Amino acid sequence: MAQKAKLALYWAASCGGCEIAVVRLYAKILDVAEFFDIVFWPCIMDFKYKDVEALPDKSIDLCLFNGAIRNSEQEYMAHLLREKSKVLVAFGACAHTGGIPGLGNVANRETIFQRVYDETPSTVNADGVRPQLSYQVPEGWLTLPEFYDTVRTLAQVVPVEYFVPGCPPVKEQVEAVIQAVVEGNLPAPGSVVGASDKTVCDDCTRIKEDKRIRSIYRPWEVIPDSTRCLLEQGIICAGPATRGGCGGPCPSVNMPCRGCYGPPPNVVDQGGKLLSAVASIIDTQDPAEFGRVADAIPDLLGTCYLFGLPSSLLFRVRQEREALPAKQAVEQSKAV
Amino acid sequence: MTTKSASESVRTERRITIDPITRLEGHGRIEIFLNPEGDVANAYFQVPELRGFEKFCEGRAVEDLAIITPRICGVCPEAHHIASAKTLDGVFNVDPPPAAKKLRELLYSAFYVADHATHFYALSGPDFVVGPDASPAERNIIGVVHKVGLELGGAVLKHLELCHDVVAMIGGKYIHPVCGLPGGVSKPITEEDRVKIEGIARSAVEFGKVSLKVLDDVVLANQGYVDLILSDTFSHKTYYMGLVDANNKVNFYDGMLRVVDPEGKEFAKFDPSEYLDHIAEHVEPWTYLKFPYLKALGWQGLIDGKDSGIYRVAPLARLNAADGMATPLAQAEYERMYSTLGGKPVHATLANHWARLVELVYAAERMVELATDPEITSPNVRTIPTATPGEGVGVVEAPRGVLIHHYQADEKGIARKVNLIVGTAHNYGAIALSVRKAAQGLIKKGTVVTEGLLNRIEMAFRAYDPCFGCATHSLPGQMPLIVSIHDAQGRVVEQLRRD
Amino acid sequence: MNKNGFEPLILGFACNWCTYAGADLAGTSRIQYPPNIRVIRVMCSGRVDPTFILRAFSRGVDGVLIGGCHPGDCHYIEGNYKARRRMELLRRMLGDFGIEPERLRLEWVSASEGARFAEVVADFTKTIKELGPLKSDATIAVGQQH
Amino acid sequence: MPDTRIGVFVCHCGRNIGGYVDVPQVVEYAKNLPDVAHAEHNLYTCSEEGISSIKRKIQENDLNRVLVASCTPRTHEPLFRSACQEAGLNKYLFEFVNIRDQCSWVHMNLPKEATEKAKALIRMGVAKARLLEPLEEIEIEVTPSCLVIGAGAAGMTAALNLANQGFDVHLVEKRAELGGLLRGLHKLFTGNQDAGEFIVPLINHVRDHEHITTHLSTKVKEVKGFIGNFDVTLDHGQKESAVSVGTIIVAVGADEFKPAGQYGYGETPGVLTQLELEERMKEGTLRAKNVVMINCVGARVPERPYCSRFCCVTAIKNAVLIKENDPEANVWILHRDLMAYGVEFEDYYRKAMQLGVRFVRYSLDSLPEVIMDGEVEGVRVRHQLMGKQVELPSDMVVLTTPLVPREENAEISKMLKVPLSSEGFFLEAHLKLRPVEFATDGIFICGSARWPVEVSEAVFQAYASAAKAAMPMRRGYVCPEAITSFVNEEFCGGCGICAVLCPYSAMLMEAKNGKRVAHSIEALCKGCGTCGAACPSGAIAMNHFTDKQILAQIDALAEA
Repeated sequence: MAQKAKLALYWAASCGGCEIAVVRLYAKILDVAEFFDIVFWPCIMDFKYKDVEALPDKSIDLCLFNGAIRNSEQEYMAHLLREKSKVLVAFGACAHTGGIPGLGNVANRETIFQRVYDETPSTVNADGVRPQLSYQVPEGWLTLPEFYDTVRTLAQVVPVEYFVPGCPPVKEQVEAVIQAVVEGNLPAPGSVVGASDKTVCDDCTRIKEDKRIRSIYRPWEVIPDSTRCLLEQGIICAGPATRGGCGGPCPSVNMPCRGCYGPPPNVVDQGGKLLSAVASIIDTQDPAEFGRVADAIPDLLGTCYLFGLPSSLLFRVRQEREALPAKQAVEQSKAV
Repeated sequence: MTTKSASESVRTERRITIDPITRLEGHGRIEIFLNPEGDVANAYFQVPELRGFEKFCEGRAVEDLAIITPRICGVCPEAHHIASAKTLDGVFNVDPPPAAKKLRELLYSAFYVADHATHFYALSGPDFVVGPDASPAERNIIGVVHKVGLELGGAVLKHLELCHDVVAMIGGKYIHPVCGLPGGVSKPITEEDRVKIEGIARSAVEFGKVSLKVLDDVVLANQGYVDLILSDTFSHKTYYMGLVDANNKVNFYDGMLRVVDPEGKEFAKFDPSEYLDHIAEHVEPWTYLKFPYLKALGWQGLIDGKDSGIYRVAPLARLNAADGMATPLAQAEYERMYSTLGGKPVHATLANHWARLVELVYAAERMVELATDPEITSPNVRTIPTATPGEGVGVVEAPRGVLIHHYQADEKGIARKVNLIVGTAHNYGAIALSVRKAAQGLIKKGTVVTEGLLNRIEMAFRAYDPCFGCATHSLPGQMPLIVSIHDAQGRVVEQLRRD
Repeated sequence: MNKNGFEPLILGFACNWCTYAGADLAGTSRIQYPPNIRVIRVMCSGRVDPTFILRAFSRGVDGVLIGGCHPGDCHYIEGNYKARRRMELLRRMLGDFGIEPERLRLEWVSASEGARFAEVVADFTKTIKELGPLKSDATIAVGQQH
Repeated sequence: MPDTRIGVFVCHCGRNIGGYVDVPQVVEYAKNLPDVAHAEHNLYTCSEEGISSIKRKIQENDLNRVLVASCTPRTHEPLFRSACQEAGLNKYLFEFVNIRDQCSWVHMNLPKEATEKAKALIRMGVAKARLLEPLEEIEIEVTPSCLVIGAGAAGMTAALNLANQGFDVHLVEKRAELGGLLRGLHKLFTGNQDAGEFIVPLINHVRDHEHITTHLSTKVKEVKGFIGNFDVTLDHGQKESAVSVGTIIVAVGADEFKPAGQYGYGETPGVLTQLELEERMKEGTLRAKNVVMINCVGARVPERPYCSRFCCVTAIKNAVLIKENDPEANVWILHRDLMAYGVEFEDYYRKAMQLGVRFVRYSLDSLPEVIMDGEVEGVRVRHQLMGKQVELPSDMVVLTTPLVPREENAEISKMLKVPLSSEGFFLEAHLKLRPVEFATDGIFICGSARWPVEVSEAVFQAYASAAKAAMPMRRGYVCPEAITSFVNEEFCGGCGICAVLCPYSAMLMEAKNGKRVAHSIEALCKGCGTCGAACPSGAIAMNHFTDKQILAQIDALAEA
């Protein structure tokens, strides 16, 4: 039998849903095993880091890397798999745009540690103990990876050939990507695969009539007409500013799109575009009235960048320089 | 990697914090220290990652936590989604219509069937079905399919798919559903959906029976495995916690939290909203994951027994903490398990696999009950909240144990304080104990560590189906790990990794 | 950088029909104002996409000033109202990002208001100098778009 | 694709720039900017010498982009653009950088900073020039015929004016005869000319005119297309017909408000509106000794906040007519404020007082009461000046009511995609700048469709709108701005946000193989770019001000 293509999967800061999305190819998973020689898949297969290190450079044909870069170990693995892989794919929202873990960029290491190890009501930690990068127990030393101040996307750490969007990428699209790889017809490096070039609105079957709105509602405040565009009913939906291809599952159950497929082609900043669109259709010229309508948006940042804070133009919430240790700044500048 | 370079790395760690060698070390890490006699002095189980949801949930629209928190874990997003929806009911002080609660539980039961099946066949299955000493290349789901035969293999995959169809039908997406919001669910189901779901539910019950037979044929029929299950190496006397209904039967969606002591006597029973009176978390400097313990007993360190606050959750714990199952088939299997394993409570960690199948059957039977409930297709699935947002605690039984969400919102409905204690975290202390005990039981006088030995150590915690995706974030599903064995001088004499 | 010696970098957008003409009038009237501003001409303030402002801040620009026609005078009927709505919402979001909303200002300057243009620029430059440089990790995102 | 070669021409403008900006240094700087193939300075780039230098350098260095850094595009862009055109370069490949009006002149005391700023502005200009694309202007033929909706004084005047200029006019009237409100009028103020004398000849001219086709008892059913090429479907009741026109004038007029239930209106023939009064006068059936007129009935009230403007004068007119006809008759006009605007109306008001018409001011919080017993017996009103209740004997009460929008306005505004005011009248593009036009090209408005006007005003407006409509029809074509929006359908998700934003209805949502996509009608687009700024799918490009071009300018600015 001919030499199989070598496949590796890895997750960094993510929930594992992307791995499950691959596992859930069901019958297809066996085809995958037919075509690929899985050299590294921690979730499902028994292989070891040292096996990966032992591989010659560029010997992995395809590496599906999911998860954002939250700590030093993930950054190390990103570099390692970059070296070893011919084609490195940012697989899923976290690797692509930062995903939900990317929301960590509203805070920093110190404020996160404070909350988790001091403030949480169930925590008992009178001595203010914090996890240490290197700590001596009676028997010897124990070490931990460094938790960074700032979450980055995979592409902000290493060069990436392709991006597969979605939280998680939908089954049909994962199949499509595997198919494309099997048939060897991948587009030009740098492109997004497993998604459409149009927006979620193109997938969404709801009736669209008149986009002008006079008030904004939160999903729990109203029972929307289940046939009409949610945005036209005042429920902020990121569909117009989000790459399609998912099939619009969220609007299909009366819930608005939250943008997990990331920006459409040609859109530089997904949240900025969503914000501009929403501000534009609020149908009043009276600033006071506009202010009242806009007040109904409880969390603009979260509304605009739920899945893409690290890949947004502003990247993270600004903090006083002091909160960024010099070394940390270096870590980040590496990504520049 | 050679011993030499490794030990250098250990020393260099003392001086600088970032070192490629140390970064190399895996998602879960076991550090085993030997004494001069070559026996195990101590073993540490480290969880090296954190994401900080408790922090970045602050400032978000509180209803968005039903979208955000499921990203804690893509293996059991349904658990977080449902727990979050229940918490939001509390935050907005709103009572969803009956049909909404039933749809949530129906979605959740379908998820349970799929999740327990995944673990039994894909994650722990390999240990028993393929065998702990089989080669790594064989010891995976594909190996299982080959062993049990394509027919059953196909049935497994088919039911995973069918159950996820049910989740998608109600929740919109089969991974990270979105239907839950304060006051109910976003969409009712049609009679057409219901009929389809009922069919799937009935088929799931049959699948549960088949799985029990696999357990009989492959595991229970093999005395070696039974001994392994009951061996002291894999056993701990601890407290157990689980969610129970009004009749103290296991319930995944709602109820009271019940704690039993190592003798199986009720130690505490409380409304989930009072969790802070009963549960506290301890911080260690050598791991990112906190250790929950019973407040009444306090943190006594990593020891088991009646005086230690360490307790266990997840399938075996749920069965130990309850008086039975609420459905006939599951109840019968429940009784068979305890009579076979010598009565309640069962302390053998590996019995979790059996308990998991009991629950799989219960979930399937519950699916049928709900799918045939006349109210399930009611169009009334939303109650519009009117109260000023406040505080809420929501608890469900995730497959990996008690899952606690606790939100405080301001009057605008913006999340201000968020606390989360997830299934695997409750078990962290117990897992650490099991690992140390397994190491002590298996490494004597500097035994040469083999792949098989490594896997046996791994089996000790895989039985918990640990999901460190949930716990902080390492990864969901199977734990990768690194075992480093240090001699009395602290030099790494042996290092093995499973990633 | 200390605020005293600080010379801010300011981006201006001027609509072709009102503010740009007003800026020209400031010139023909030889009214002097601080040189920190660099104006980009657009046909209408309604053309200004919030993305442009986010890009400017991500590149380390310290302040952005947008000039449009007075309400009711927009050459394109209501482009200026749309600009006002977008900038108001954007200002709110800048706050969420820890960027002072004062760094983004929208002003109405007509073709006949040369003096007013100069005043607005001078005042805005003063405001930005007082605010100091955009917090320095504002520029982290440079080159990070894929 | 030839590589980009930019020519940069920096103008000294005598001392205007050169006196404060170190021009040679700026030129040296420009030479090193990306894709700059040639840079020079001129004493006056706009001089004969400068212009010919631009043309020559385009040839010699085969430049395909030209950037001039000098005064301001507002005065000189056309000149330099045509220079490029004459040298065979598309004029949209020219970029202007303003280093005089917005640099040297405003930083006269800061030569160093001015020089640095000039460099930065040119750096930004070059960044944009690199991305400039050639654009072609389209010409759209204009059918030399006009649809006039409404055959009242305004509509007929406009129609006649256009017809006399030789344009074909389709005059559509929903009623069975021409003339509109005027048919009911008795006399016209202020000369008290008989309304018939005015309207009848007008009707005859219209009816007989070879270039006017009148469609009576007809409604406009559907309007498709845009300036120059409107396809109109007319509904004649039984049958339909189609006409093609180049322009449209909306002259649907307005209705007199009928105050059902107020002051006993509708209960007795003794209470009637001004229009009904005029009908009786015309018939000569008016018999009344004591007439009380109540103004602002249904006007300037919460549900109808506007003033109908000329109804005060109408009341004065009819009061005067009654007095002239029967000096013994008593006429009172009860009013809240008296709007006798303009010189003529003021005299008219004085004349009424001289004739003995009595004016009584009442207020909204104490309305007059009509005393009735089967028929009118009197009116009780609180006299503001006397500060007491008075009772006026009366055998007839005339209610002065405002003009209100036609109920078909909503339908017509949808059909033509032109806006209505909050009161329901049609809304012109700009009160001062474009008073008889809609924002949408080729559609105009006159008469009371816009707001209540009296006959002479309606006539002025009719002439104005006819003149405006004649311009494109006379020229025969229109040249819309080449700086327009462009929808890339590959990326359009069909959300429809652009469609509701465009003030010119230039964005059309179309069905393309089952999916919705936006389509930009170049003929209507004015290039403001508000659709591009909002388009969340990144499908809309604004020619000559593209996202890429502007982002490049911003990045170049930040390079400092």
